[in-house]
Amino acid sequence: MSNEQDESGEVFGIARIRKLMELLREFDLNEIDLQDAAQRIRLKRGGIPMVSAMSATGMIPASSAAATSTTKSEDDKNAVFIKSPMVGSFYSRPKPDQPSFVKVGDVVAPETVVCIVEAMKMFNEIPAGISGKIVEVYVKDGDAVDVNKPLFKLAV
Amino acid sequence: MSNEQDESGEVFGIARIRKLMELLREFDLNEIDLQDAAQRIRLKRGGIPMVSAMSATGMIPASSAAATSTTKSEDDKNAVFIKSPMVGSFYSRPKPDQPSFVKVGDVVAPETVVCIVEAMKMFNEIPAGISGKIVEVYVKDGDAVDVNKPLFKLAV
Amino acid sequence: MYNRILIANRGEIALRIIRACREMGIETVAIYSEGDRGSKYLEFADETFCVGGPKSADSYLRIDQIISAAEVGNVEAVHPGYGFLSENAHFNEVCRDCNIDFIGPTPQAMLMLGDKNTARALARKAKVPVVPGSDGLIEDEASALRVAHEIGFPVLVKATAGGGGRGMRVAANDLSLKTALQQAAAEAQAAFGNAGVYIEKFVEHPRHVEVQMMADHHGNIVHLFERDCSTQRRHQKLIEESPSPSIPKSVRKSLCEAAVRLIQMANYTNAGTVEFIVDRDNNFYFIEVNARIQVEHPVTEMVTGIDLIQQQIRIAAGEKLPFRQKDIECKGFAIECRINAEDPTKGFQPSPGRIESIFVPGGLGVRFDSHVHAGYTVPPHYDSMIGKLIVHQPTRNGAIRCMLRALSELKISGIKTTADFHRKVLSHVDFAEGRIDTGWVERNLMGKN
Amino acid sequence: MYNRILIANRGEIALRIIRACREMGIETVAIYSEGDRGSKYLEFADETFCVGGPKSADSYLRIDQIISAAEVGNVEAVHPGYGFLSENAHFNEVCRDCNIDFIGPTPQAMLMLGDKNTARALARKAKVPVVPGSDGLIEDEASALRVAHEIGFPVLVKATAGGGGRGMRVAANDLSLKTALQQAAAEAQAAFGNAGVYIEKFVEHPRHVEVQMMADHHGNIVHLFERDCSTQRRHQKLIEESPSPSIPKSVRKSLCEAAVRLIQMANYTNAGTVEFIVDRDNNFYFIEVNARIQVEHPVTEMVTGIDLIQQQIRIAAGEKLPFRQKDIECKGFAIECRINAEDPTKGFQPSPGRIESIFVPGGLGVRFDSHVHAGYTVPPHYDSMIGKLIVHQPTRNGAIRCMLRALSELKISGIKTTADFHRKVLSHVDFAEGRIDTGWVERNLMGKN
Repeated sequence: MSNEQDESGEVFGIARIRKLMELLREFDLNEIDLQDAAQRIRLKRGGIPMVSAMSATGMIPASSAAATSTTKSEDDKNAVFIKSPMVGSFYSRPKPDQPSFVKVGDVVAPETVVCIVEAMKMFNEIPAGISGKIVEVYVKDGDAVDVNKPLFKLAV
Repeated sequence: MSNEQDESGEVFGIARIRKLMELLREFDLNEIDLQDAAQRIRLKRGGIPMVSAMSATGMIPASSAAATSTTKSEDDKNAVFIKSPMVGSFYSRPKPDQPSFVKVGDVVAPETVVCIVEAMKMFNEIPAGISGKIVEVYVKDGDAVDVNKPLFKLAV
Repeated sequence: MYNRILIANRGEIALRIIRACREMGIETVAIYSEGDRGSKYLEFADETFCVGGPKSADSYLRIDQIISAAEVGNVEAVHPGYGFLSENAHFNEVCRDCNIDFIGPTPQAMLMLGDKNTARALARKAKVPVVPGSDGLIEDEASALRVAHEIGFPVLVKATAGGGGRGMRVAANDLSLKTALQQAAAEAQAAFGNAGVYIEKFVEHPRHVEVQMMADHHGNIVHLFERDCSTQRRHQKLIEESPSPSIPKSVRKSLCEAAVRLIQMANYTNAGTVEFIVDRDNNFYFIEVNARIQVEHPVTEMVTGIDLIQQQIRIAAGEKLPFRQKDIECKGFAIECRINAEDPTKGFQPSPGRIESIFVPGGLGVRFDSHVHAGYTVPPHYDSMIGKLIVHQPTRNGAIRCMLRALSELKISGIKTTADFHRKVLSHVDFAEGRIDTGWVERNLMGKN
Repeated sequence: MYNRILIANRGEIALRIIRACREMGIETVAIYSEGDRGSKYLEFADETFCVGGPKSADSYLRIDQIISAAEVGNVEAVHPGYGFLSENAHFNEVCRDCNIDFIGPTPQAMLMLGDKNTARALARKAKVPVVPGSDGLIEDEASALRVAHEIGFPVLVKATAGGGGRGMRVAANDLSLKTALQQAAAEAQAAFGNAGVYIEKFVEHPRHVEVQMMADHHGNIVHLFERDCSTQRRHQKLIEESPSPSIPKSVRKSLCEAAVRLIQMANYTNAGTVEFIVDRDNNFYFIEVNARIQVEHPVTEMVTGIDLIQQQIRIAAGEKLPFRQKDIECKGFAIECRINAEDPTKGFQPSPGRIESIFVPGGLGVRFDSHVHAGYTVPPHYDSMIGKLIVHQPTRNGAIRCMLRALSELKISGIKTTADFHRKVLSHVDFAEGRIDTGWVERNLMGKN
């Protein structure tokens, strides 16, 4: 259909290069280097493997069934986020007159309750799901949160 | 007709290089290095300059002002095209019963008439505009031609 | 009127509803799955909530998450679109229990019409012709055979809870009927958790004609004329048009009047569609009611000039219909082609992926309702429809030519689409002459008989 | 009917004409400059010819190359679109000499109406009100002063061959009139090669209302109602609508009838527009005739349902108008916003360049006529208009809200456009209440008085 397919026989053909890049990514390679006499195609990717960038720190894989905590590489490699598993309203404390479940600087274990998300009049206690130290809180009492909304940033 | 087709003839076409850069970004690569004999496109990211397109052979720039003949890099570096300066009908010979102005293998000087383009009942003699040897004729008697349509390929 | 509405859907119909709301000055809350995160149409909503993972069951079918979003998002009503939860009476009820209006019929009307057998009984009561059949669920093989001999073979075995061709079998004689009964019941049990089946006369080469209905909460009922959706492949509509090119005026009138009687009998409110099949002698038979807005609603909008989504919202909010039957005109001819991300050369297999480039057709009488754009990735998790190309012209021939022109402009690279397939159908003399029945595509374009 | 037409234009109007032809089954030959080589809309033509370099003078204005393309391309007619050669009587004549129909009026009618002074005389003859003025070219300063004193200051000095505000000056007293005469004559000489000027009463805060005309070669003349194009910036139309929101019914009727009288008097054929200004007391005065299709023709198409380009072609081919005046209805309200590649925050300077991404608005009653798409590069050589966003709704308020909605969806990155500027205008109470005159934009949105 497209012109790109037509030119794919050529070293400088965009369609071929895109295909190679897709393969590079699919198989998580660092480099492809093809040579045939005078022709050469060489594609390189960052020194560190792309997806394993954060696995060195022994984090919970993003594919864990519970959305409670998933990982994300942002400014620092050791940051992990506790994310909301549901849509609802965020509350940092069990009752208005009681202290917060956690605050910045607290160390949490996977089973530590870090907040409540109210959904359909139900108060759902949210466990940290991972061990670490709270370094930032992203939401305020009463804030609307949705699925996978980052609530806390943890250093692990 | 599309941009991609236009670029496909030329290794260093801006559109192609833009595409490559987009791919570099999309797939988060550090380097693309394409070589074909003397031609090479190398794109790098991070710290090193991004584009270094180079050509081992001294090519004629494509931006010559006159439309009559401009150059284009295709399979061989020394090819030049004689292009139609106007819209009309192509004729290879002065009259139907006479021989062609030129044929493959002929050597032409800039002032050599190579064909006639008939436009609005006028027969316009088209000079080669450049010296060289005819290696290919792209059009047949009576063909419609438009501005910048390649008529002859010359080896110079 | 509402200040804020949640849209419990995705893709083009979510965008369609956002558009209607924006024109009415109503704020919108959109929900999305992880599979749709970052979609551009979400930017047109006032607030968005991620309700779960890419799979429909994890997001667009999660009543709990959607209701939470409606509550946290502080909306007064929910528009369910089509598909997903749109005909889920439980969701409908939960919305109302939470004091959120459901933009659609009442749960009662939905339940009554959702069961085909009940709907059929209702139709008979309303003197709406139904296909001769078992008049109730089949209890055993013997009674099935008796009914079949009464109405004559071939017969159709259908699941009472069915839809989309599932739990449906044709039988030409006693033997095949026995097999069909078992297969249909098993399939229905698996698909719908309800093994009930009934028998109908099998109408050969039927046309599919449906009537768009609209009823408010003040007893006003109007029809917005019919749509012909006979161009189907495996019971999936491909092309819809209004008016129907193949039914005489008198039949059209009876058809529309029958639909009004049924909707009235069901105490049905809001938008709905009464579906009929029409046989070769222009006898029409009621099939079912779709208790929601339909994919193909734009063809009706084009010929009547009425914004159906806006009307749905107005009705739900308690407004009276602003027109009476005599005010509604059917002007010109509208055709819709569903543009699916499918490869017609490979058995219409889904073709999800990134749209590298797209040229959107324009010009007089052309409408393209779609949420896609160059750079959009069609996710593999949902229906393959990526847009609807609709035309409206003073003559049917003009509409066909306009559609052919627009289809040829709709150039999409990166994925395969059904655009070229539609051109084949529209270029065919049978389409021009209104000779399409629901089996026509398979017989003529799929290399089958 | 023609088999093959050449389109002597580019961009959106070339595409518009290609669309009309395709729907009529007419083959198209498109021409293009090197600046437009590779544009996607050219793929929709049956044959294309490059007629020269990017500059208009080297390509779209090259009569010789275009005629050659018409001959080599074997067409029977040429559609000139708007701008470029569309009102060039010489080109018109050359086409006819070469036995190629020019889709537009005769060269005679074009010449007669192209000269403002002749047109004005004709209007008076047809009892069409004209702005009080010199009734002919100004021969010397003394006669100019005499006329000015007769009709009263302020007066307008205008070039007889002028257009687009060039060769035009306002004078408030004797002194400024003397300067204005010299300046206007010099400017007109430079721009049009004709220093002839005349004087008119300067109408303050005028609205611009024009009537779309259509006349065949069999003596049938109809008007297709008016367009209000008062939203202008420096005499450039920004927004057009039909019907006009600000003139009473009786004025509208007189206006349209006056336009018919003028067109009849001029023996004018094909599509044309009679432009008027309307003062605060709803007195209207003839300004000029545009002897071509206009940019803003789609608003008329939306309210009448008539395809003006197709009608132009039919008329040129000798067909009779298929409708009479009484058959033409003006239904609903249509608005058009010109989407220009300009930066409103920088004095509307052109913003050519590559369109990185674009979301094309859709939905009921929305039309986007444009040749651009993601990846298209807006060339710097031509008019900055890249598309026209048109809406059609049953009420004017509905049309405004629909346009606001559609404008907000029209997200274009890579270049700057006027889309957001239009939102400012359409959100303004003066627009809602039809209080826009041709100086409104400058007074209210440009920080000037």
